[in-house]
Amino acid sequence: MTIHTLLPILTALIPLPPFFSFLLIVLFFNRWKRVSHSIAIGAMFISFLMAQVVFWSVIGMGGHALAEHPIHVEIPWLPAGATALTMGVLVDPLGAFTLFFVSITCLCIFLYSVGYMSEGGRHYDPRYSRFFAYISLFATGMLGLTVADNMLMLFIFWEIMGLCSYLLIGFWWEKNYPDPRQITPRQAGLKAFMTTRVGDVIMLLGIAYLYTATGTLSFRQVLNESTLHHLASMASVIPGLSAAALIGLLLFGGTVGKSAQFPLHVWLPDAMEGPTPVSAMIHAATMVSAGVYMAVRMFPLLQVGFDAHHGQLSAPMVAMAVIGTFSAFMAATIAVAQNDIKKVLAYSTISQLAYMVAALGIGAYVAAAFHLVTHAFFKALLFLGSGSVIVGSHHEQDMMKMGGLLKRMPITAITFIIGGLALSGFPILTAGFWSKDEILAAAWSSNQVVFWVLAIGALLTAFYTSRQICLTFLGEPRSDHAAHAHEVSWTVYVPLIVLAVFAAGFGFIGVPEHFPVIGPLINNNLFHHFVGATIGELLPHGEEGFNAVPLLISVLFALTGLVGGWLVYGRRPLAAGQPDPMVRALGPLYPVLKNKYYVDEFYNAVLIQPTIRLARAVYQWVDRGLIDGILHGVAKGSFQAARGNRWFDKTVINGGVDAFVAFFQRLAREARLVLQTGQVQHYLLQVLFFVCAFAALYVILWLRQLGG
Amino acid sequence: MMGVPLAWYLILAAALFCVGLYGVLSRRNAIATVMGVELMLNAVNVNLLAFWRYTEPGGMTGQAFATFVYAVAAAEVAVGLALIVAIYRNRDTVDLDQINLLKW
Amino acid sequence: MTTTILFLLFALVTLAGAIGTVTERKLFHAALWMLLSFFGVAALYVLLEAPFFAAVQLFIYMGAIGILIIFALMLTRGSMREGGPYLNDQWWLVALLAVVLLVVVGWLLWQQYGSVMAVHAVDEGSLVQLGRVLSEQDGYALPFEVASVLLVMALIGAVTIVRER
Amino acid sequence: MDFISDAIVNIGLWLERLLVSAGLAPQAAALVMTIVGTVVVAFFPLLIVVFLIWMYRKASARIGGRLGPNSSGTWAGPGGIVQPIADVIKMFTKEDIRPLGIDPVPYNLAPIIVVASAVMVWAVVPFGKGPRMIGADLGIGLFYIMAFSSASLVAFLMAGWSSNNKYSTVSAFRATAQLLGYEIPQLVAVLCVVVVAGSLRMSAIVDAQQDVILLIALPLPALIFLLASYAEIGSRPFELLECESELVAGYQTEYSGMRWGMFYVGEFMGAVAVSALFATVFLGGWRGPFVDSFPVLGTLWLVLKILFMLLVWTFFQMTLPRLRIDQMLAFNWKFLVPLSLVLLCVLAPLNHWLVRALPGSDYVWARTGILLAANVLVFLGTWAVVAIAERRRTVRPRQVEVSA
Repeated sequence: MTIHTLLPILTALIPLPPFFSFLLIVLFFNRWKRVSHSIAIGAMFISFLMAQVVFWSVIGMGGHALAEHPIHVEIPWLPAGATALTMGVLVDPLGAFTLFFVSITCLCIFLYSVGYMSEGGRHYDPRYSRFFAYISLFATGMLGLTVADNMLMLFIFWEIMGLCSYLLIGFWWEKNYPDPRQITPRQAGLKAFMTTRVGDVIMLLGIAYLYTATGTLSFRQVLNESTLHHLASMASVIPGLSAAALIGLLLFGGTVGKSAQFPLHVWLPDAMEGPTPVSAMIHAATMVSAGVYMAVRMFPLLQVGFDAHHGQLSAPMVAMAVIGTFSAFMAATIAVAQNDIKKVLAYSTISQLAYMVAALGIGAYVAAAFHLVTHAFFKALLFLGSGSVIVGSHHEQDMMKMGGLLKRMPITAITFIIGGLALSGFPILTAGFWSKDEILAAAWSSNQVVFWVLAIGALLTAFYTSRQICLTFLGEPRSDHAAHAHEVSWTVYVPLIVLAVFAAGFGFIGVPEHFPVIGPLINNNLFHHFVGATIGELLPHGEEGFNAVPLLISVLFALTGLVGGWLVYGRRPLAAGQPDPMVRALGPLYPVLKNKYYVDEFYNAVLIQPTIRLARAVYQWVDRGLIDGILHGVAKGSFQAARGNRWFDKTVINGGVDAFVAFFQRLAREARLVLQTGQVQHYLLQVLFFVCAFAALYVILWLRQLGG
Repeated sequence: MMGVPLAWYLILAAALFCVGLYGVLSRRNAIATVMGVELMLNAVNVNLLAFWRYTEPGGMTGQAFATFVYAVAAAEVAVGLALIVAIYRNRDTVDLDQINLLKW
Repeated sequence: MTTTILFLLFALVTLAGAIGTVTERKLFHAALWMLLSFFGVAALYVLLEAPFFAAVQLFIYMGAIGILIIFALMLTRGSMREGGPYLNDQWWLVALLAVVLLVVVGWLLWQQYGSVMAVHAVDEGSLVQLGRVLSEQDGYALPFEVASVLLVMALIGAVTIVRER
Repeated sequence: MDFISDAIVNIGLWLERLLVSAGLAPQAAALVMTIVGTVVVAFFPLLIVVFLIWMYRKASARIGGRLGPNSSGTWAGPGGIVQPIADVIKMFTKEDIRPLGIDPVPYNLAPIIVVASAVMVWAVVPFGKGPRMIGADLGIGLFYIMAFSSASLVAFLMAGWSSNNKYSTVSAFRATAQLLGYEIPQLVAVLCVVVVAGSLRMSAIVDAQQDVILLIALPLPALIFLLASYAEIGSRPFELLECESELVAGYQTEYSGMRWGMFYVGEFMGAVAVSALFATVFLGGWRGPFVDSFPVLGTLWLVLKILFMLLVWTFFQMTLPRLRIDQMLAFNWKFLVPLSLVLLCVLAPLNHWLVRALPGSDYVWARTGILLAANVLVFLGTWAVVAIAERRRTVRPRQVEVSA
């Protein structure tokens, strides 16, 4: 039983421990808080171990070997006509890395949430154990999605995560805000669920179309040469689009929904109403990245018809590029004008995901995957940091009321700063730099417009990150909450440290060989070779040569952003109550950005109100008018019919019959009086009458016979 | 021409029967009706014996039947008169026009 | 020749008795007429050379039934008010029908049996033969027994009906 | 000598020859002879009645310790023999009163029928040996007699009803109950005789008694027949019809003069008829010693037997008290009818067996003896039954504890 044969079973077991912990907590240990959180963490730790075992044993094999022989086992699951939909596990290079970062982040967040949810053990949230049950279920969903070998299982775990995000966002469902315009957790949960649902429906259409087209959903069967060629050649319902293109677009719709890209991004900032570990895990590291992960895994399908040399992108890639670029720029601009510490991070997540989508759009799926992993680390770190800040400053979320926390919460501050630098892509030292630089390099070589927009985005990212750091940690505390801020507990800052290490160090495994100094030093772009091999043979290896220009521009923009932020906010820290200098700087633009380009209002106006009005109209007209009308009409009509029938019945039938009966009754009465007199002699007379009649008849016959 | 043709007896019996019938149907008094019935029964007997004498004096069916008619007649008179007397006791009348309960 | 005369005589007596029974207003006289008619019938039986039946006729009709009827008459004397119609109101219809019936049946009988004459004499022991027939198994033994049961029933019935409660 | 030995028959023959010789056609002569015969037979009982009146008065007087009709006062012939004639004259000359309310037809008809029914009986009685000595030797002789006995009931009813008074009506009701009731035992008794004699024909019955009279063979049926017949004619033990103490004269109350006479004669005719019947059936009729050689003696024997029976009748008349109506009915329905039926059931099969076992005339006496024994047995049986009934009915005094 070599380790190799055990791997498939091991991978299959990865999602199960959190699921069992979910069941145990929900069903049995709901009442004991410490028991439930230790069960959750224990289960997560087991999954983490299994994932690491799988990762490290697979990493040894090398990318190409794993690509050809991924850990793959499948069993028939749903009978569907002739063939049976199979269910199984698949670990290929991309899957391995995803397993790696997902398990680590989830474990850190589990550990972190112990401290956060109990505020350092002082005040336990009343639904403490339920929180751990939900996040365990979420972990099951994420791990399951990662190891899934076919689209259907992927979609099922995708939905489980959607459910958990709804449950966790609306965790404090009883919290209400005085300001009616401020969205309550309950509404936020519903909004998140609905918006992602739109994306999921589109994705489901894609899956259905894929299944009808190819008859199978398993990645290995879909993503092989012949099927792809078959799909590419098939015409889809929409003229001009091949089947593969249409399926790609529909699946990308799912990603837009799940990873909060431009049209469907509105739910992510409002999702911050949930507890911070949730925001960290779901809305930063794992769930939202699942959308990109699905796009990367299905990339061979998406890129069908992509010809690197002529820069001719396939339809889905065009969509991804456009949406990705625009989302990145828009989110970055909005993030600049946000005062809530978590909102800033939310919009930064949207923009970073947009970067990955844009990268996919221009064909750099390895860069996208690499940025996906690094982003997971430093974004989780930032969120957890903001979480500890919030708890430390007694639930204060407005940066304008913070300040000077560096001295009060040193560990959180330092780790937060490391994360911030990684986010803004501080050259060489942070992982963010390597991954973002890869994307910018790919953008430079394929499409200038994309490159410049993404570069400006990078600049804005750096600016709002330094703004955030300066507002929260530098300067003087602008409120008594902030004044009394303090570190929470070890369970909070240990995960921060771990994530900080990864945020900084992880980048070095993806350094390109031809990088001026460090490249030859490491000389093993492990990530590129390993993950690239997933669909290596499908992708032409164009961009080998190193180009310095995009590198310089990205570094320049990152530094200018950082220094600019520090100049505006760091040099002269704001006093309490002092308005944000940006207001004056941006002037009329500021309220626009503040209100998120009024997208919510726009949706409300364009979509929600009309649907409500439509619903009311439909209710008024269709429900009351038509249906009730019909109903009442039928009722009235039948009533009239009944009355008519009764009249008919009474007069014609009863009347007729009665008349008929009356006639015969009178006849009978007459006969009775005549025939039934009661006197015996009359009866005998009647007998005599008939006797004579017969006698006469007999005589007649006799005579005729004689005569005849 | 020693004897008398059978028809005479039969016609006599028929006449007796019809007179009896008239008596039964037209008389108002119940006992007169019983008398009428007796006449009719006698007519039957005359018929039977006439047929016996003229057609098959050897066989005894005619006479046997006549015997049975006598038995029945006796029984009938006994019960009939008993009924009439009972009715008389109940209603103080034997006038058939007033005894008219034999109806629906 | 004499038998014809005798027949006519007895027929006359019988019919006269019958008509008397039917038309007599006073019931007692009607009963007497009836007895006369029974006597006539008995005489007819003698003519038909059935002496036993003549005796039985005398014995039963004259003796038992006649007496019973007169007895019943006596018991219900109260109702015999002399006045008032003694016939009910549809006597003419009955008379008509009776006459029609008589004519029709008479005509038919005359047609059928007009010429049938008494062929052979009756041997002496007809009474013994009758006794044997009535008591033999394949003869009329069963009806004879049933007749006896009938008589007993009539006896008990009459008594129970008329018994003073 | 042979003429006298069979005088009556010869006289008859002589007369007929006389008529034929007088130029009448034989049938006409036969017709005349039948008429003459009928007249003779009809008047024979009248003669006996006339004699009976006298004998009845004499015998009843003797029984009553009286003299009876005698010529002590005026001359009445030896022993008052003229008395009947006086009675007859009295009847004819008495005033004939008819009350108003009577119903004329039945009133007048009743006496006639009474006498007629009595006389009709004689048509069948055999006066002597041979076919010419009997009115009409009917095959159903005995039954014919029975039939006419019921005719008298009709007469009583008519008389009782038409005289329109309470006593006669009550007497009519009693007559119905009595006569109808007693017909049954009389008929059953006669049946016993018929069973033994083997035929209904009177002459056959008399022939059956050639060796031994039926009285010896069937004493009990004879007694039952006698009692029933006396009830039929309403003689003393059952004299409820015109018993003086209660019903004045019963159905005869409204009759007087000649009509009453008819009733009186009718009653006696009834008695004579019953006696004649009894004599013929049980005493052997005209059978007697020397009758074979001198057939005329048959008639003499018959007359003597009839007179003897009339004596018995008179004896019954004079000695037995009158029965109450319930006693009379009870005696009939509870004693006579069951007894006679039992007798019939015993004698009929016995005789049937006897005729098989001891056929022929030489066993006549044996058969008679066995029949007699059967009769005695039945008599003893009834005696025992009556005794048991009697004991049960007497009420034994019950001891009643009287608490102190």
